[in-house]
Amino acid sequence: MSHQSGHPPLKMGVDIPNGKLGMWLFLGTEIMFFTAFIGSYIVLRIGSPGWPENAETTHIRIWAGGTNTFVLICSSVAVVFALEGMRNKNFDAARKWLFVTLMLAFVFLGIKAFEYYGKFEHNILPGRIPETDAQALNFTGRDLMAATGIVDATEKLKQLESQMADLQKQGRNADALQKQIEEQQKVVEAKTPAANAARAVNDRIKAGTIALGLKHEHGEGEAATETEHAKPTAAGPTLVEEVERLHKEFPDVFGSVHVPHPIKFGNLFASCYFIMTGFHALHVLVGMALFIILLGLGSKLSSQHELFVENSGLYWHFVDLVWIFLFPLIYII
Amino acid sequence: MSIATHDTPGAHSHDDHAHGGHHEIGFVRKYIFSTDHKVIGIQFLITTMLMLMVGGALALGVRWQLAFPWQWMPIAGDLEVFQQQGGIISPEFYTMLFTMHATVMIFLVIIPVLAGAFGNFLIPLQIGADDMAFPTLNMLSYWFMWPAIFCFGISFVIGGVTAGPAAGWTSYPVLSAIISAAPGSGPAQTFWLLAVTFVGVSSMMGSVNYMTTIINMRAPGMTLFRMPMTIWGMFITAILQAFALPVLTAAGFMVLFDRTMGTCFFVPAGLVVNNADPTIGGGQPLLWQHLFWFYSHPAVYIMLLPAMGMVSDILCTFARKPLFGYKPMVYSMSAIAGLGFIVWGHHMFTSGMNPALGMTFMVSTMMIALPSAVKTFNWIGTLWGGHLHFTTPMLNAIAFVSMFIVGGLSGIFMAAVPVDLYIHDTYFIVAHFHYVLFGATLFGVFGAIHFWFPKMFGRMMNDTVGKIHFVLTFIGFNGTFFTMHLLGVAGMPRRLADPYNYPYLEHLLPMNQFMTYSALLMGFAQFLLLGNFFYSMFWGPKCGRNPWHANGLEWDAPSPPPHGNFESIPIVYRGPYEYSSPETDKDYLPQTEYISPRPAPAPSTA
Amino acid sequence: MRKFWCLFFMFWPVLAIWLCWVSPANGWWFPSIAPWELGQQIDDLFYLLLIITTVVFIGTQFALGYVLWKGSDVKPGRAWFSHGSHNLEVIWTILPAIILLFISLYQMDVLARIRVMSKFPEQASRDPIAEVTARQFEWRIRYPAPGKKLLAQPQPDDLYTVNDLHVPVGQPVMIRLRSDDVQHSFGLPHLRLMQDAVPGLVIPVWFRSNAVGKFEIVCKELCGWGHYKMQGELTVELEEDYEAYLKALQEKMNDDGYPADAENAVAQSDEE
Amino acid sequence: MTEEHHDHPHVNYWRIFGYLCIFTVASVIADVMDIRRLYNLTALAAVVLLIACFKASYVMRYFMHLKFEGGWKYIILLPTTVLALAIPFALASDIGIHYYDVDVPQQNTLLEKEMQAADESADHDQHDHDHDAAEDGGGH
Repeated sequence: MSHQSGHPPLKMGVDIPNGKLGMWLFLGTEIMFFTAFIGSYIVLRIGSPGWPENAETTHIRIWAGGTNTFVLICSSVAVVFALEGMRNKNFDAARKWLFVTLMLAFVFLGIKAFEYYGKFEHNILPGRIPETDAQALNFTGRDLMAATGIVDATEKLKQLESQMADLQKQGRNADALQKQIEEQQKVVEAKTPAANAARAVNDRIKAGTIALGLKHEHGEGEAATETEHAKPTAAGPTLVEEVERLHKEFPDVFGSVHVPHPIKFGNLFASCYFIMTGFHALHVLVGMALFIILLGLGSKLSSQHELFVENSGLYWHFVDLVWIFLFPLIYII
Repeated sequence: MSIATHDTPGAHSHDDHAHGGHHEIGFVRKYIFSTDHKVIGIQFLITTMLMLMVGGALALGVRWQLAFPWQWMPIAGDLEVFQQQGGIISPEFYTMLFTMHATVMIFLVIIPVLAGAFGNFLIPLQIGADDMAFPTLNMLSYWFMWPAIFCFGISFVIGGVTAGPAAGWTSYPVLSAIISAAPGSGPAQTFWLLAVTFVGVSSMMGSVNYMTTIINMRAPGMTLFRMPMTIWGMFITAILQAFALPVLTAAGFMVLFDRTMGTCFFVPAGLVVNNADPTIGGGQPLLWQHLFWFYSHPAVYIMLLPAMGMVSDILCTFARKPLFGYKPMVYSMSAIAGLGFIVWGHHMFTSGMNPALGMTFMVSTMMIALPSAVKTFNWIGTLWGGHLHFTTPMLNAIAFVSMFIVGGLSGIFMAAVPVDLYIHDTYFIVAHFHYVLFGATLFGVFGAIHFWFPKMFGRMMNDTVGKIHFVLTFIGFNGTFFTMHLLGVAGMPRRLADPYNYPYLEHLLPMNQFMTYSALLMGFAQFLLLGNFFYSMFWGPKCGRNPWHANGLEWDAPSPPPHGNFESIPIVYRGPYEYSSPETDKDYLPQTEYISPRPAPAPSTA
Repeated sequence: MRKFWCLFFMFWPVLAIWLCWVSPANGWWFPSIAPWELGQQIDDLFYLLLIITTVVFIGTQFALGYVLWKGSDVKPGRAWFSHGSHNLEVIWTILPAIILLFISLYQMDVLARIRVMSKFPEQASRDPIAEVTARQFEWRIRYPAPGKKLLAQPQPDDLYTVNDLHVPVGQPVMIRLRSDDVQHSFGLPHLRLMQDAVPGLVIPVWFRSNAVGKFEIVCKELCGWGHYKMQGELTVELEEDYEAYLKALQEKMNDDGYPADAENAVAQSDEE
Repeated sequence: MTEEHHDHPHVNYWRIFGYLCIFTVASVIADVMDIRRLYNLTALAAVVLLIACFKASYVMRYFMHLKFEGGWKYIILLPTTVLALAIPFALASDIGIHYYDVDVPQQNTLLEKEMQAADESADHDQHDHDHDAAEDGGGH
């Protein structure tokens, strides 16, 4: 602080600026924040025998994680050089390195987004993963029916028809409505073949005469529990085969329905994966905002921002540190 | 709240101008979006006093139901929304009442009044700084309270007032994680969780600020062991908050996502809740309890340590005696903080926790009674041989000690697992934590309000009204809560809308009615405090810098202190509790007073 | 007026102790004598703690009252200028530490007997008497058919009741506690026992009652709006009554309006 | 460096960068080598977490300049580290290890225990009563 008025210059406390001390204390709280997530992940995982570990089932790609680790290390180096630049009063260099850091952060988020996209593609989302064969059957049956949209269409048709009946009772002109009904009938008709196919599958699921079957590409893995498998099944295509057939026959309708693929503890896995990487990505975004503020200063960047750069750097290194631990915990183990 | 006071001899003060022309700032910047720690402290204080009334009203609702179950509510029963349920407290509403009572009292009253109000007001003043380390952050930490209050408010009304968050303040999953488990509290519970997150962010900003300020901005000569106990209490509280709260915030996010996004950290698979589809999951409900209590047990000390510190200051001032055992007091506070992190499991003795953990936690919990005992003995030692002045702050501080003894001793029953098997979740627990949080902390806060009011506003509060308020509150408090111990021993579980369902509890109705009357008395007594506070704020008699003849640095600043606090940077020569020192003729010796080292006591010339 | 405050602070501990003294006579005390040895041991521990804490309570409160009384005299001179006493601090740290350590170690044995599964009575843990499943807002109880063992998977001949748990008197019994939905707590206040029912876990609880009678089962963990009415009943009865009860339950469950059906008879003869 | 930033001496950051890259590659190799199959998961976890700790220490010491800071770094970081490690350790004994039997669709330890017991007794006595019951139970 700026009080030099004849008092003895007795500075109490530690010999670093308040901002830096505050940043370190803040990082301490951040460590505890991530500890809660990572610690929960570790203990939940230990407590869940049969946790999905096979990369084929989880779609965890080590190359993506490894590349991202590399990207973050590079950005950490860049931000260190930015701070060096600030200290050497070489603000152009500092700006250059800050820009590099920001770009690397974009690359990181890009790879992260690509990974997330892969998870969405394979329906690896918390609350949507069947964990047993029975769940897989139910979910798929439900999804098949939902994909056809037949229920909504029929419902709408019925509504229109009852409106029509009302109008006719009152003896009013209902031509416009008639037209709507005809259109809706066409919609329903168009959906009917797919719906019938879906119903046929659903009937077999309800009757318990369909086996799940396994996706060929995935092998056995941790997919299905043995006891569930022993269910008496009638001869005939398995659900996997049925879905694959439907995909071919009605690519437009059932394209969004995923080939059933139970993953034991898959939901917990997805929950942990998304919360840890998600909050990490959020921290990356905050760090990027800091860099954007600094870069936005343009040529106004000067010595008075050195502490800002140093603190942003500390924060950014912390983000890197979290990833250093997330990488082995999620991608390798 | 006039900044220009009668005694500012140091008008040449450079501090005033170091802060960039505070003369020009308008009303909004000065009193609303102020970055001045004192204004923020007072903002926190007034907010929490209003919230205290809200929380108290909710408590009276709970007490009404316990004393007169399913009977028409006196005031609220007339309201339109209650008409459709016959003007009575429905079970859903009752559940919300105690949930919100605890929530408001803990998150919006006790934690902010200690750390927010008195922490803000006192830390820079008592360590001789001109403001907090990060004034803007400080302002934000106050204004992050409002989204929290807003979200809590929404969680009240979104279910149509008659229902709301209904999982208790502990919010145990699966009840809080699955919407169908408590259908009435669907979005309400979600807002509740959001609000807790905001409180978390606010407290986190505050605590980083306090730690930095206390570590790095002490006045020259203010070594760690010359800090007043208040500062020690605030410091340790800030540490606890900084390192325990993020865990709760994280856990809060987890349960929030469990509710809204289909994650399953706390939801096992295959639960059929309220005839809904079986849950999909794989998580474990006990995980929440661990994470929650990892914060919420230290939170009990967050809600106590600053009050302990403030009471130490008050006791010394009005006993005109140095604090008995300053260093043991500091060490015991630190011990409480350290042990506080490893005793969280005692809230879970009946929860299906591994018994080996239970035994470990039992020993550590027993041990945490030790520093509390040391503190109590030291307070009595402080009073021993003192010249007591029974002012309102002093009475409240003595009540703190007296009540804290009860709260501490009843805690031993809970720490003992076998006994806890019986009294867990009974009114014995309710009695225990009210003795700690109300009996101890709130009496400490009442004392602190009366004690530092002159510094805040430059005016005195009315002592007679203060004493009447104290007596009524004390009687009402003990009437309400001491009897709760007996209810607990009789086996009355907490959180029951109608305990008289159980034949073995039927005979407790008259007792409950007595408690409700006591609670009403206590509730109405608080209007005296509010009246006294707001009246004195404008019309109380003016006072000088040091009306209590106290030693702390804050009494060296004008009352109320201007922006920037001190006219010149104070230099600290000694600890804060040198009352009745033989070195001087006065019976107090301010920390800033320089005495040349002579064997004979010299008259001071400050 | 100064003495008034001393009396004020001394008066209330007296009142508190008086209240505790008269409360057993008024029914503000344990609901009944615990009908088994561990329950009585818990009570004994409670009384031990009560004695210790009462002594400390009286000691500290009256020390407080005493110093207030002494300090309230308006006397010339100054207060005692003292920064504390090292010896005193050591004494009043070590003494409570010993007492607290003693208390916590003294409790271990009772705790172990209640909670540690390997210390459960062998017979009780081998043959759990019933599975109690908590549900919003009732207790569902599943007994094995008479003469059979309780298995993890529900059996076709299992017997079911709601809120009505019967156990034989005088012998240790163990139940398996589960929850179907949220967390509940199986509380037997008369037996001084409580255990949360955690979703996903099967928690064994054992107890014994040496007295015949009916006791309330209380849900002690907030489980939703109907928490207050989640009330069950534990009936402790003579062995023969208990068996008769199971028989009656079995007959009631098998009674589908037709005479005893053949299939069941075959199934039973298989088991014999 | 000409200025007297005595507490921030020049560090060859590229060298640290090299170490970090080597460590990253090492942990990837640990994955490719399939230590999981060769030994077990714990060994893999130990190896890669150890590598992560090394990486973290390099980042903290050089990039975050902790090597050149005063004693305050211990006061802030040691308690934090202890707490951060304490949480998973304390929770592992309750959440990671189940003292009581688990009954969820993914896992039913009680049922497994019963089936195991039934198998053992079936080995001894084919006509044991338990055997029938276990078959009933297991058939689902």
